[in-house]
Amino acid sequence: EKKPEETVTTVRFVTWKPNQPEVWDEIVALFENENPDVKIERETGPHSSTAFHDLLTQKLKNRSRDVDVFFMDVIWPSEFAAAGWAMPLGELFPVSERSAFLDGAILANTYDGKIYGVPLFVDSGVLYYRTDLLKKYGFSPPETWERMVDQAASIVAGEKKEGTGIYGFSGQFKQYEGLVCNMMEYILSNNGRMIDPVTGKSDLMEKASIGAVRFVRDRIIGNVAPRGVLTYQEPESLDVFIQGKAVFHRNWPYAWEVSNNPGRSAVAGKVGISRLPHFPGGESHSTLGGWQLGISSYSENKEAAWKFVKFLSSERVQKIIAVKSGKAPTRKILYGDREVIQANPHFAGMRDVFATAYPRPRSPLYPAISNILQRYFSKAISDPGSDLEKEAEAASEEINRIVALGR
Amino acid sequence: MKKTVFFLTVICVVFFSLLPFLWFLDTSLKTEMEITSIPPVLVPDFALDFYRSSIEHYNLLHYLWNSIIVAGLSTFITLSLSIFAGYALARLRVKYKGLIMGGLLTVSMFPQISIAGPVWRILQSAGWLNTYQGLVLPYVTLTLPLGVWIVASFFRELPKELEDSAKIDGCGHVQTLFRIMLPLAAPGIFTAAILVFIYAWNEFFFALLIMTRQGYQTLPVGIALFQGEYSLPWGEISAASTVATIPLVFMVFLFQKRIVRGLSAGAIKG
Amino acid sequence: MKLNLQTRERIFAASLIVPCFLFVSVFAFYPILYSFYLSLHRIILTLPALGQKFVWFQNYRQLFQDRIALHSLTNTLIFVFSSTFFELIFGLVIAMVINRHFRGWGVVRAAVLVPWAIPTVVSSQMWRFIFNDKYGLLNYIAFGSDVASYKAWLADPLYAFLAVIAADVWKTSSFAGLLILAGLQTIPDELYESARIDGANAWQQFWRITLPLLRPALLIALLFRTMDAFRVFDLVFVMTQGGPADSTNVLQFYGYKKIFAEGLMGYGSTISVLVFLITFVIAILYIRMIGSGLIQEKT
Amino acid sequence: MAGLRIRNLRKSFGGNVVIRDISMDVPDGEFCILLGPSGCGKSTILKLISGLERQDSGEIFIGEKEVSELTPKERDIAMVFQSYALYPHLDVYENMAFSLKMKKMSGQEIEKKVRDVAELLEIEDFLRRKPKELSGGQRQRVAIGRAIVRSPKLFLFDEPLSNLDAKLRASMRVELAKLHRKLKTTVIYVTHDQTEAMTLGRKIVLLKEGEIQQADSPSEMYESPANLFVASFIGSPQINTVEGTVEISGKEIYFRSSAFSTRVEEESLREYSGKTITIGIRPESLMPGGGPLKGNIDLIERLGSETILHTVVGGSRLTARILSDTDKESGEEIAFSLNAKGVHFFYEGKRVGR
Amino acid sequence: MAGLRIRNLRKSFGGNVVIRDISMDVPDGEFCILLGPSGCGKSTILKLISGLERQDSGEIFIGEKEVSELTPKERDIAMVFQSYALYPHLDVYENMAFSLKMKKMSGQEIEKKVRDVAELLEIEDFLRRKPKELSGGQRQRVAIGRAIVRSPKLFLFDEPLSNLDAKLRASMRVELAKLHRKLKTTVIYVTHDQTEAMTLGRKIVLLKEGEIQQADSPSEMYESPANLFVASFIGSPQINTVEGTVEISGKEIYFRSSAFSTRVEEESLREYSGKTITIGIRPESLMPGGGPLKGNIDLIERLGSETILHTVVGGSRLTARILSDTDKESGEEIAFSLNAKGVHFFYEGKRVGR
Ligand SMILES: Nc1ncnc2c1ncn2[C@@H]1O[C@H](COP(=O)(O)OP(=O)(O)OP(=O)(O)O)[C@@H](O)[C@H]1O
Ligand SMILES: Nc1ncnc2c1ncn2[C@@H]1O[C@H](COP(=O)(O)OP(=O)(O)OP(=O)(O)O)[C@@H](O)[C@H]1O
Ligand SMILES: [Mg+2]
Ligand SMILES: [Mg+2]
Repeated sequence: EKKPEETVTTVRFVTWKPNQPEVWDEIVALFENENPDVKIERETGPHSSTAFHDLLTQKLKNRSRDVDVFFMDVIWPSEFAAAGWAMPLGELFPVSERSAFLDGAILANTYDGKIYGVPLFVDSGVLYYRTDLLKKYGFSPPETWERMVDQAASIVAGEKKEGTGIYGFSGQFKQYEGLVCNMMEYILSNNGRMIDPVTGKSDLMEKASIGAVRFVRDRIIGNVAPRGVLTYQEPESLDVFIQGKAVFHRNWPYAWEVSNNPGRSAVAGKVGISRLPHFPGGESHSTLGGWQLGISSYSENKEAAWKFVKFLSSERVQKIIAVKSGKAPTRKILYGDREVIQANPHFAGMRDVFATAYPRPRSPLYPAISNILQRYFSKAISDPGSDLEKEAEAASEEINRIVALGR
Repeated sequence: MKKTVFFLTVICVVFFSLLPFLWFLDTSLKTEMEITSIPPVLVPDFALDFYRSSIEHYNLLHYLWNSIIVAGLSTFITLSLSIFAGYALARLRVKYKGLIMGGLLTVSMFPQISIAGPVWRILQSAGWLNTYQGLVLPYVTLTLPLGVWIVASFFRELPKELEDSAKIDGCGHVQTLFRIMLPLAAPGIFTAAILVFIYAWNEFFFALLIMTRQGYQTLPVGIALFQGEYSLPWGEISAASTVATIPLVFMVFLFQKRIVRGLSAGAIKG
Repeated sequence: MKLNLQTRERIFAASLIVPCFLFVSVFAFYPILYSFYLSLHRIILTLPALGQKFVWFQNYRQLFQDRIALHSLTNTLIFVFSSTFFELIFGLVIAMVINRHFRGWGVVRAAVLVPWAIPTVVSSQMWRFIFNDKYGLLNYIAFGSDVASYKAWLADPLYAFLAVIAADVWKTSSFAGLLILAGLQTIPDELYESARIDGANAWQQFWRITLPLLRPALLIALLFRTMDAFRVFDLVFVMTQGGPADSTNVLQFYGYKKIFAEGLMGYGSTISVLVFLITFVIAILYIRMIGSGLIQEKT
Repeated sequence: MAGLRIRNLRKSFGGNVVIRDISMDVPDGEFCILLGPSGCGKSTILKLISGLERQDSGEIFIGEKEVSELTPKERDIAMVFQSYALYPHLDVYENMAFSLKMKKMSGQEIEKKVRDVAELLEIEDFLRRKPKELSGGQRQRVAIGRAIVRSPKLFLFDEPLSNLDAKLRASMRVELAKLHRKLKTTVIYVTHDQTEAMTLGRKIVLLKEGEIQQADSPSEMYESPANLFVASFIGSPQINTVEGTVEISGKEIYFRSSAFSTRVEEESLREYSGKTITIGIRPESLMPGGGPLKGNIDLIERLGSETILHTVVGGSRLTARILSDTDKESGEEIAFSLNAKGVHFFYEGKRVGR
Repeated sequence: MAGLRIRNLRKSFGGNVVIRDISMDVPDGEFCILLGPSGCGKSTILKLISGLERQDSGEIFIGEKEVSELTPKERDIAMVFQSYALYPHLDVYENMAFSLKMKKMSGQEIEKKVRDVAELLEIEDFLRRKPKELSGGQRQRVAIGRAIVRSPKLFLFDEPLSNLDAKLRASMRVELAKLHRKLKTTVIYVTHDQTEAMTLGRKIVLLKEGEIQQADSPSEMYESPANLFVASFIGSPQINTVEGTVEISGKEIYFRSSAFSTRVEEESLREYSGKTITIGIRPESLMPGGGPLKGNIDLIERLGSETILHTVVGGSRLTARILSDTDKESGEEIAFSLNAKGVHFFYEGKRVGR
């Protein structure tokens, strides 16, 4: 009677609570069907990236045997690689295979020349807008941030006259990782930079960087966006948008599905999507987000684990995910797939967005760096009277000190 | 006139004490629409949707079960140890009694952060992260001072003559403890048990560090990390919070006298 | 040979205390020392390759240059002082109210205990909900249905800080009240009767009798609350995560972030030690005062 | 200084009647004792007089003034509590000065008054000590000093000596008596200790369950108790009581009980012929050395200056008290005669005759 | 049953010497009283005897056996505490049965013993009540019953009556004396109440600061106190003491003090000629009605059966006690003669003569 245990390997998959649990149930069932010798045991963590990170890293620090396969946010592979938590995939995931994936996504999984994760889906910031309102006031989707702010302001004023309370914009500005994503988009699109990719030193004090931050502080927070955005993560900001209380909304692609779902959204069918605006003279840049699959170095079932990772990242499964839960796939080819595009018409124009999406600084010390960035941005944008140069300088010093630690 | 002012103060105090809880209770019984409505709906729909949903989608029952196990075990172990140590410290010749009591008191005041790292490492090397014992052991440690102090202070209040009498009647130390002291200190022990239970039920910091697997997380951790996709699931949060709070509210209403006594014994009498 | 009676008692007593002692040693005293040991090292969990390097007091030097740490310390201190201050005031009111006997007295006392009993995480969520910028009760109370002027309380550095204090004061005033009540109940009625006959009115009775006699109880409540306020974590974790702009960052939360989120075990331990030292000093004060309080009681 | 007049005072606490219709007069300057068993309402009467509680009905006059509507402050009285009720956080001087400060008296005046009283009570040396640094007797003095310093119209004492040990109590008792002689302020003094009552009071008001049983001078009360309760309450060892019937045999009147029979010289008993009455015999009125009461000695208590004989006479226990020692031993027979001075008769609780 | 022998007992608590070298013998069956002021070490001696504390040095024999190394359990004694120390969670029956159960006696035997004792003490009716449902006197009885039921070798009583009120105390005292007559077990009885000591004990051991002052029968102690402490401790009102010098004038011996001078018939004083001695006069030995002690009455306390006169004689306060009332009033003059029986002389604290 011991037999079934001997033949069936259990792969423990640490995931977060998915948007559509049924899609994942289906995928796992499919896998288990095809591989009767492997059983998938899922453990779901919190949906918040930070909380999920804390949970996962504690398991890994613990060398816990109950992790085989796990999700990694796009910023984690360096950390996980340096810490020795994620297994280098090397031969299993040869260069030839990698070329089928989006370049930015592969880059994000590379640390010190080795690859540590397989990108499963990508995210990047996009701008949602209310087609009905823009049309009503005769606007087209804004190219620059200035335009967006102006459009938002006139729409808010116009709607107010008609007695409808509405905000101009909602995004994610709480002191957490998402704040770094949002702010990076402003900085990059002003030709600024947060961290020098070569030296790892801070570039926050550059004029362009500071200018972008100042714009957010003076023109967005408390103006077109309510001050409440300072407490918003994705769910809260999306909530405002789908309740019809915001003209523009910055979010990840997943919001498309939700905001067009009449069961959940008050603005279904009235939502448009476009690239993020930029500053005059800059170029639109989104922050690369997305989730990777990694395998724990401490896993006792690496073979079965890889089997599962390979299955999940395969074209057909990515397609299922893309079609059924609206996540943007990492395999380039799927952006030409009819079914995918049919289910997610907005993907058609997004391939470029994804292709040019910019990863956040890659460093095993990124969590510490990110905390400094979060602090700096939060401080900078929530206090209208703050001395940005001074704050930036202080933050830079700290970042440089942290970076020096790793040397 | 004086009376009116007094009763107004009483009403104010009671109102403010209960308001947030009642508001959350109210919220948990509303529907999704009612939660966000302005002006707020006072009389809810009494829909139990959020309870159902927090059980089905948010593992509420798991959290509840874990909390019961962890708090129950901690209470049991802490009290067993407290009875022995409390008796010895209250009644027997012990060297450095003051030092021991003072040391215990200091422990109860340790900020969690100052021991968190090492405790975590100890549990890690024992392989006890994400196990019940992994959380119960620190809880026992942190609640022991409280338990010992309260139990000892109750023991100390029992007349010394009773014990002398028992000894002359032929009891050894152990018999004296179990046949005479224990039954008499039962109210004190019960008091300590309530307080320890409440502590363990409410503790968050260590639960957050040690219980990283959802299957082992306790209610506070569950409630703190509740997060949905589209909006914060306030309905579910309030439902889970109500579930976490109701037992305590019951305890408070049933045992308020003991709790007050225990707290002041722990604090003032020391 | 038979052991001497007293020796036997000593051995028995020791055997009762040892288990308790073991727990406390392993999970409290040893960790404190270990924290100190760690704080003298550079340990970065995410860079195990760097190993565990002994760096003397470098971490401490760094700590005193760490703006955020100092800021968190300031926040913590302000938080501690303001929350304990208000807790004592409200605690005094609560104590005076429940010190009287009237019908329904038990219910009132229990109601007052409710905030104390509620898990901090839950009360944090409650207050976060009450302070919500879109449908929070506070906004409704302050602005009615005028949704446009609703404030995002937790988005404002000052308001967020006040909100955390308010939540803490709400939760722990009743505890302070109970400690003060214990002191109130030791004041014999005769003193008030005597004062009335001596011609003191209610106000004079309060200032000249109640307050001076409550001093020990107030001090104890003060210290107890101070110690506890230093450990604030749950509130910040749930309500603000230290934001906005670090306005609610406190030492314990900062240390947690350093050790467990950023993996800076060595540096984070420095913060652990700092927090410990601060509370230890207060604890010593506290124990001394209890000690002298006890002596006073006996004579 | 002023007398006290109380008329038809009633007070109940939540349905529980504690004072039922009490009237009494205390002339100016008198030392009046309220005596009675625990719970009989003594403290309550003081509280009503002082205004700490409000009576349900009845009137209280201090001097000529009806004070029921006045606050304690306005009644101008002083009270000394059993627990002294010294303010623990104030030193002796401040304790004594407290009420004067409340009256907004000038510092100099206060200083003078306090010093005078401190001298009178011989507590000048510890004016700067806190109450807890004083002995019981010293505390008691301070409490009294605090009362005196105000020169009130009326002193109320609520068992001021009962926290002291026997010796100190005896000496404080004497001091109190002398103090009163000096100050001549009206005093209402509560106690449940009969020795205190007998020695201190000009007049004793004996209470039971909120009713006055007898109000009289100490010796009157001992020698002519109004009823059985008074007779039993006053006197130690307690009065011996035996039930029996009155029998008339010609000119002579006999008291007959199962324990003994004796002829009595009490003409007023004649009308109770055949009825059941109670005889009360003070222990010192049982005189050994032959007589109609024959019994056995059960136990002898030798107290040095006096001897108590516990005897059984015809089944009834009788206690006798003699001033000398006796050569008898337990178990021996003994016979008593009665000294009419300490013999009383009660019919249905009330005293009969004389 | 057994006697008690103590030899050179010493005990200190943390440097504070509480018992200094005490030796005493209590013959089998005797009722021995340990008397002394509070804190003199009475309870400590009982604890040493019972084995609840261990002496620093010295030996304790119960019967012929040295018990120092035995646990309380093995010493076979019973103890009654001031607070009764009844187990509140057990009913009367269980309280009494407790020690027998500990001895693993059979249920039947226990039942019989408990019933017998309950009958003896007249507490059969509330065997099923919990201690808190009993009155003070009943509790006291149960506590005694619990001690008796074991038939121990030795009874230890630690102020068993001091929690009772005066009346109950008096009657329990009598009962205890009778009970001892019946059981004849050796009793060591601690009290600080001299009345109790005088009435109950065959032998009183008077302690002060851990040392025996005198061990004697009650009347011996009253009539021949070994020293000034004993003389002052025993007797109420307290003995009057006056310091003075001895003067020899031919055959006659005079005691002269600033207060008064009187001739004394005490030959042994001759050798103290010119030295300062203390005279002690029992209050009842001051006989009013003319004599060498002339003074004024300060205060009269009339206690009904006796009268206490507080007087000042030549600057010294003297208290006299007379059995009758007096027609004198405070302030009047009075003169006393001395009754030699109650007059003692002390030189450097020790008694001189007779
Ligand atoms: N505030 C009160 N509320 C209710 N009942 C009271 C109150 N004060 C006194 N009593 C009751 O009134 C009765 C008389 O009380 P009081 O204190 O006057 O007795 P006392 O004669 O002074 O007795 P003691 O000698 O024990 O002091 C008692 O039965 C007591 O229980
Ligand atoms: N366990 C102890 N530790 C320290 N000192 C003690 C202890 N027990 C008694 N003492 C001290 O020993 C002395 C004698 O105490 P003990 O109880 O024998 O007095 P006592 O004569 O029984 O007095 P009381 O009449 O008040 O009961 C006291 O000064 C007391 O403070
Ligand atoms: Mg009273
Ligand atoms: Mg004693």
